[in-house]
Amino acid sequence: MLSRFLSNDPPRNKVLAVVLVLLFATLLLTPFLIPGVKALDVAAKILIFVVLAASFDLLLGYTGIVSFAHTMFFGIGAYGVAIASTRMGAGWGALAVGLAAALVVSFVLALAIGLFSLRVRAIFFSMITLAFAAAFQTLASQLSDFTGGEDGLTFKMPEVLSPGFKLSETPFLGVSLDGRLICYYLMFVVALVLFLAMLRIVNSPFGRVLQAIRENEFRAEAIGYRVVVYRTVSSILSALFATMAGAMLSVWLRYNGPDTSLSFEIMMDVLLIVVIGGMGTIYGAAIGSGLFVVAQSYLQDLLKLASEAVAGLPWLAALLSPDRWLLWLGLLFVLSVYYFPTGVVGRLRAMRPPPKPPAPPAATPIKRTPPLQGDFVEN
Amino acid sequence: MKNLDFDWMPLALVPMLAILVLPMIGSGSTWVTLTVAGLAMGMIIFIIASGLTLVFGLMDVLNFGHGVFIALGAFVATSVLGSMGDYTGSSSLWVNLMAVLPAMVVAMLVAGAIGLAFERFIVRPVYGNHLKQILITMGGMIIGEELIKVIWGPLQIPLPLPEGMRGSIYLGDAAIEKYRLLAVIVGLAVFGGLLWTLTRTKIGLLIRAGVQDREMVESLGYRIKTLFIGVFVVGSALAGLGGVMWGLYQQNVIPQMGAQVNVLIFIVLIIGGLGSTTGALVGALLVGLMANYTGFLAPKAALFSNIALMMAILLWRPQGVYALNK
Amino acid sequence: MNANLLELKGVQTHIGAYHILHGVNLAVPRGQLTMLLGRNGAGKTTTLRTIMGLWKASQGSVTLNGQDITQAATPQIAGLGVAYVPETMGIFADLTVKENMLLAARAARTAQQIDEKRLQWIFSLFPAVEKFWNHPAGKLSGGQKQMLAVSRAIVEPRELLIVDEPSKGLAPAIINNMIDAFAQLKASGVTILLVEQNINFAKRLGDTVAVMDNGIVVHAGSMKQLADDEELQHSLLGLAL
Amino acid sequence: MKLATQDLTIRFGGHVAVNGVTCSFEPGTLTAIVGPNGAGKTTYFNLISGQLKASAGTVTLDGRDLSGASASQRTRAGLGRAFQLTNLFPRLTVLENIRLAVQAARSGSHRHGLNLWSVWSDHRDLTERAEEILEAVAMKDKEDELVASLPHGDQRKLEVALLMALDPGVFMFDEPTAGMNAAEAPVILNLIRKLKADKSKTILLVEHKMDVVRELADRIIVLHNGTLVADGEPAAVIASPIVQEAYLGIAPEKQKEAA
Amino acid sequence: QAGKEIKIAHIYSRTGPLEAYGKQTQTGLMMGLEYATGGTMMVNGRKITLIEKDDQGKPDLGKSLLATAYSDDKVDLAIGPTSSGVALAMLPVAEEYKKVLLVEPAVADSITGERWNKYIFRTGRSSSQDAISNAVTVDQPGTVVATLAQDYAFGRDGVKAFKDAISKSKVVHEEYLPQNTTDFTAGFQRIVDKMKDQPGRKVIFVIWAGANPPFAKLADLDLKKRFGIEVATGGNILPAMVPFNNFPGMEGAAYYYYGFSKNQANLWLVTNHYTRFKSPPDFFTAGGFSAAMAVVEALKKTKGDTNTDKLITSMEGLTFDTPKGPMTFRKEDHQAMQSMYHFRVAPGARPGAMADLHLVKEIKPTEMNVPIRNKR
Ligand SMILES: Nc1ncnc2c1ncn2[C@@H]1O[C@H](COP(=O)(O)OP(=O)(O)OP(=O)(O)O)[C@@H](O)[C@H]1O
Ligand SMILES: Nc1ncnc2c1ncn2[C@@H]1O[C@H](COP(=O)(O)OP(=O)(O)OP(=O)(O)O)[C@@H](O)[C@H]1O
Ligand SMILES: [Mg+2]
Ligand SMILES: [Mg+2]
Repeated sequence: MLSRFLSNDPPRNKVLAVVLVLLFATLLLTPFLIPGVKALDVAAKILIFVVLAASFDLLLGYTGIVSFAHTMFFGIGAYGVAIASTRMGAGWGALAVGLAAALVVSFVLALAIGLFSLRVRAIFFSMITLAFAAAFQTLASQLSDFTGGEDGLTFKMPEVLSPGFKLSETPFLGVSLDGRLICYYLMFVVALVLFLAMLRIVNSPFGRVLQAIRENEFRAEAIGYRVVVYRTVSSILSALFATMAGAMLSVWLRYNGPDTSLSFEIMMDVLLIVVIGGMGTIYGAAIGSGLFVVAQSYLQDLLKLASEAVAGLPWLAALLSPDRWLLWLGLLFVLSVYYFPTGVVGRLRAMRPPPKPPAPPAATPIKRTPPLQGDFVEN
Repeated sequence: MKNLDFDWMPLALVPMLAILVLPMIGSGSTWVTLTVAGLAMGMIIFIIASGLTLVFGLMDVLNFGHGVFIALGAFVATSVLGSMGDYTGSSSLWVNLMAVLPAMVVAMLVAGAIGLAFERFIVRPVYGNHLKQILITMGGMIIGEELIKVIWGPLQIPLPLPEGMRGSIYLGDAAIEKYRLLAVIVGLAVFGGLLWTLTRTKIGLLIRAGVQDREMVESLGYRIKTLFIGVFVVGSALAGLGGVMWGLYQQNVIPQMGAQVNVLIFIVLIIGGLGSTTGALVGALLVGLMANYTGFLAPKAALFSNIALMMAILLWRPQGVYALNK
Repeated sequence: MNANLLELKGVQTHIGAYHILHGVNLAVPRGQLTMLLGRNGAGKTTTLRTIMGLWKASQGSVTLNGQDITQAATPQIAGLGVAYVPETMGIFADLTVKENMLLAARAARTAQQIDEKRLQWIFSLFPAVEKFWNHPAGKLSGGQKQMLAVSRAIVEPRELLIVDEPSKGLAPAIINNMIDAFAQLKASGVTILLVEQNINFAKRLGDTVAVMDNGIVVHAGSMKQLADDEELQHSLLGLAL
Repeated sequence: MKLATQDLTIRFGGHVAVNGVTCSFEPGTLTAIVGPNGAGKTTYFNLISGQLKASAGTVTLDGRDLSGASASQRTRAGLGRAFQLTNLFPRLTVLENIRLAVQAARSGSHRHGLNLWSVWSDHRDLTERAEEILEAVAMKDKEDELVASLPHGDQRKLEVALLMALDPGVFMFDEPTAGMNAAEAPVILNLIRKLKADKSKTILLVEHKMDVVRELADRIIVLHNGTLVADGEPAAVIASPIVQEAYLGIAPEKQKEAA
Repeated sequence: QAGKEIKIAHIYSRTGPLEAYGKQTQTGLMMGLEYATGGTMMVNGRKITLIEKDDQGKPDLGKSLLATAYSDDKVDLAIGPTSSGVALAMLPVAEEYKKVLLVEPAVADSITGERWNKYIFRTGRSSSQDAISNAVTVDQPGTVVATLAQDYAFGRDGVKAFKDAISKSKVVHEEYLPQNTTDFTAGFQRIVDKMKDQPGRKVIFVIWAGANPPFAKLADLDLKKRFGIEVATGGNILPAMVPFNNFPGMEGAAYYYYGFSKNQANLWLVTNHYTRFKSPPDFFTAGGFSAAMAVVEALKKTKGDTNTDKLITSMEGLTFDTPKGPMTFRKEDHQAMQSMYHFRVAPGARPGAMADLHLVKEIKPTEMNVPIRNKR
């Protein structure tokens, strides 16, 4: 039964399974386990990034397309909800209209980009998307009448999802049952459903063909798959999921601006999450998001403690200054590509015992999945 | 090389574009100002992009961290020039060069040295894998930028142009900044040097072969590792030089300047055909001109002029103007 | 001076977590042509790569001319006078045939400096190399690439020539040329280590022979002895030559 | 299926790699294509299977003109092809490689086409068929290994197995046994023999090993400098002076058995 | 309540693009608290604790940090942030938690304009104050003006406010360039084409935020000599004003320059800043200092009571001392009314050196008619 939910793609490793269950349980119970606004914010951000990173994994890990324009779709989702809620006033109607419009825009753009990607070399494509994403962000801030420019948009959500709304006056297990809580659980359910849907897609026959295309596009075409169609469908799907993640972001923050949903930094975060978690595994997106968002949110606090501890050594203290948290994030970045080329999931899965006893006595290969290598960009 | 029948079309694009816009601009002096400024700007862009072209074209390494070396070069220049106030303060160009040249040399040395470490610790493990290159060099970029902040502080630092290089030369109503002329000279020198090394020596060949099959080149008896390091160091040094040129042009430097020019450089490289030196030059000149022409004719569109140019070129030649044999 | 130019003693090689060679002992006598035979996956290619330093032996030793090269870097080994034609040919697809040859000629700095006589000799053996001199090597046909790969290895004189399945994909006429080439090289004193599946090749050229299976050398001796002993052939190679 | 080419030609710059080849291939026959290196054999295959676009001429399959069709369309129409240089999905397992081909073969029916929502592992039929094929090439024991770690010979076998899995009407083999051990090659040759026995399949084989050609071929065509220079019974073609000289490299005076 | 500490959150860009600004504010804030409490950090027996938070210049993060500060850290009031975008995102949070947010130094007019709520106060200057004071320096009869600004909300709003504020001169051309422009040739050429044949005094008024201002390039063109075109602009942080030296004699209006004000607070600030940091205090240091003085003054007035309503009542109309002289929170929109400075770049200024500004005139709050834009 559970296996069906997971589309017969179970974690395949005990530790991994435990980690995933822990993550699931923590996210489910965050409001009760760790009280406070910050914890809930962090948990919600994890939920959003799980969806966003998984959608990117669909593109990167499964289809082998490196696009830096992914946050563009994230932004479209966020702006869809933001603009609709600003113009139409708070309400479910605005949410629905905003999301629908965003999905349509994303669909069209993703289709265009998907078709364009076939004309140019893969590596060009990555760099072009980089330029595109930058231009799109500028565009968003230029159309200030519409998007609120650099300052962004602040808006309200339907009453039930607002902090002001109280389900009951008496707190439950010490947690006040307000609109924030309802909003969080709404996000939780949506994220879970989207995540399982993506897991299903990559484990469908379609998903396998994507992997084949990633591995050897030429041969996939030669055995009869219309690579163009598969690629484009995959780009569109991934864009739509990203759009939904963007909508979630808007619902949660009740704010959106160019830096919040379109910045290159988010793109980097997503890349890093997918890499840390393990490309081409979907589960990696969940674990990566959990690790990364927590690290990002508490890194500065941690560094503060560390730099106070080494206050005697000014040189080290300067490096450990909380202001230089990006330095450490960058280091994390490099080290994870260095030491975790297959990500956490890849590492854990590689630890599983050999599937079969070694065949001939002379050649005794300890079979283990070699790290994913080769070039996703080219091919 | 294969330039038996050299393809002149892309090079011809540059004058073609300039002639095409002449009637649109109308005033001759304005056209001269814009064209000369655009070409010179193109040269500056070429200088900052040349290192990356080299590294990408020869080693197939997509260094997203290239910008760090540009910023580094610029910051080193602030330190060097800052300590040579007597030379920069003079209004004689030659005395100024006494300060600027050492600044360039030091910047190139420092950038080259850091490039050595960058190659060793960041790039070497990911040769042959573009995705990992992108990821790890991005990480390197973040680290580099933060380290610059640790050393020089997060503030912008002024990098004033030496006295003698300020001001403009006037041709009737048309004004041409002196500094841009200097940039043209430096740019041509870089271009000539690169072209010579790549086409007239075996080194270029060897490295191109090394990208395709490293093991085979080693089996033929060449120390490809050393060569790769060398190329990377030269590429970084060129970025350092570009940083000095760019910093002096902007007259102030910020730690983020590397990241800021990254997209621009990429556009130039794509137009040029990723790794072709001549292509990068053509790309840079086109970008420089386009920015000025659209900036004058339709400023609203200027923002997207680079991207539009890139798309147009790719529709014409999907591999860029001078595609390497791939 | 040792009679064997190249000697492998108890060489073990791992590729990642896989243990491929389990103690290879192999002697390549100076001035002779040694055939290395064995079924697919026996470890022939791995042995050659280990000799070239492309994979490092975890145990055992490789000596060339009495010098231990077990841990030497590939360029260094090549510098000692070893030419290698890998199984995958290692053609630089983006470079022209000429440039491919120029790179193989270490002493030459331009194509004009390649030894003209030797070049003509190569052209006579492998006409395609001359015909496509200025073409990108990637556009050559499978067999033409194979010719180029061998041509590169012999463009300058080397003491030891290591070749991995040179005849695969070649037309019979060209195979004959190649056999001639190796015979002429041998006559000029070059030591050759050859991996082949082509029986004619083995029979017509081999002086000594070693047969591998499962990562070790299971038989070593003279070619003549193996050629004459059909039973041995059956037990070692699963067929008669 | 009946395959035919009419005046098939391709030029690379000034070089005519395949020059006006007109030829047709009947079901139930195995045609061997021989010729010196660079004669245009692989290029001819590329033109038929759609990897290259012809400068002139047509390719028809059972009378249907495929000249404008893409490679994947031609495969779906029933043209199957194995490559001279191994061309597989290196980081998937052996089984997965074959299963993908089986799935491709069946993607005509809606069940396996753009199927986004069913679970891959539920398609038992695909797995079973794939395992059957692996059995046939004696590679069942290696089904969980990554293709990248297989020795060269096994990769060649897999290349052929992939074609079997596609089960096309026309089989095109480009030197299927190159680099394969003499002890292993029979597995492949037996497979080809079995296909031949089927009588409904059209088989094209490029091969340099004359003993193999002699044994399997019903007919031989010879390409030389891109042109079709001989066509007919194996014995007659092999004996023809052009083959003896240009291909086998035997001077006319001492014509004796080579190979 | 007495004895319990007073918790104040300072949310600013410790990192991110505005790091340099944010850090100045923090320094100023700490020095201001020290100065205002006579070094005790106590008001009415209650100790002031400052909690610092880094918004990294990200509005979403700022919003969440402010909520955390109000709810998890239980601060009594918050100060910040550096960027306008972050501030605008924060405004509703103050309303939600019914706690005071003292905005410093974000400038957007809408903070005390249409997006304002009653929990919002601002010690920093608003865009209007900037524009109006600048207009004073340029606005003379017979002057024609071309504006040069970045093409985004900040630039366009700035130009609009400037145009609203001038009455005697005329804007003949508005040039907007992309935010990250590096090559100004085309833009300059357009301005020159428009201006060169105009009669009277000709001024290019520049509104430019960020690191690559056009001043040095403008200077290279020698416009004054060739076409009689002058350049004017507003003040900035010290490193950003280095290029001003290209234009000896250039005029404009500044928010703060360490040498301009001679009051007690500023003297203390300048001396102490010099001794501690070997450099003069800058723009945002003064801002942070002022914010601290406002808070302490308000708390003194409530006798240390941090009840939000009491704080608001005490702050409305409150006049407090700052390094820029007295400021007053206007009742209507809680904007601090303050002096600005009409400056002139020293005639002998040398390019590349630190900006050397001379005070022309202090523009008193009464001389600026700053419109009230909020709906109360
Ligand atoms: N990169 C690799 N990773 C893992 N295993 C490998 C790798 N390359 C080869 N092997 C394994 O090493 C063993 C020996 O391979 P090798 O290529 O040396 O065989 P060979 O004798 O050259 O065979 P062939 O005649 O097919 O070329 C095989 O079992 C193969 O699976
Ligand atoms: N894309 C291409 N561009 C230019 N020339 C090409 C291209 N492809 C093939 N050729 C040329 O066409 C000729 C025919 O090549 P092809 O690969 O068809 O030969 P082949 O008969 O298969 O030879 P082999 O037996 O060696 O595999 C060769 O001379 C080759 O150089
Ligand atoms: Mg082998
Ligand atoms: Mg062929």
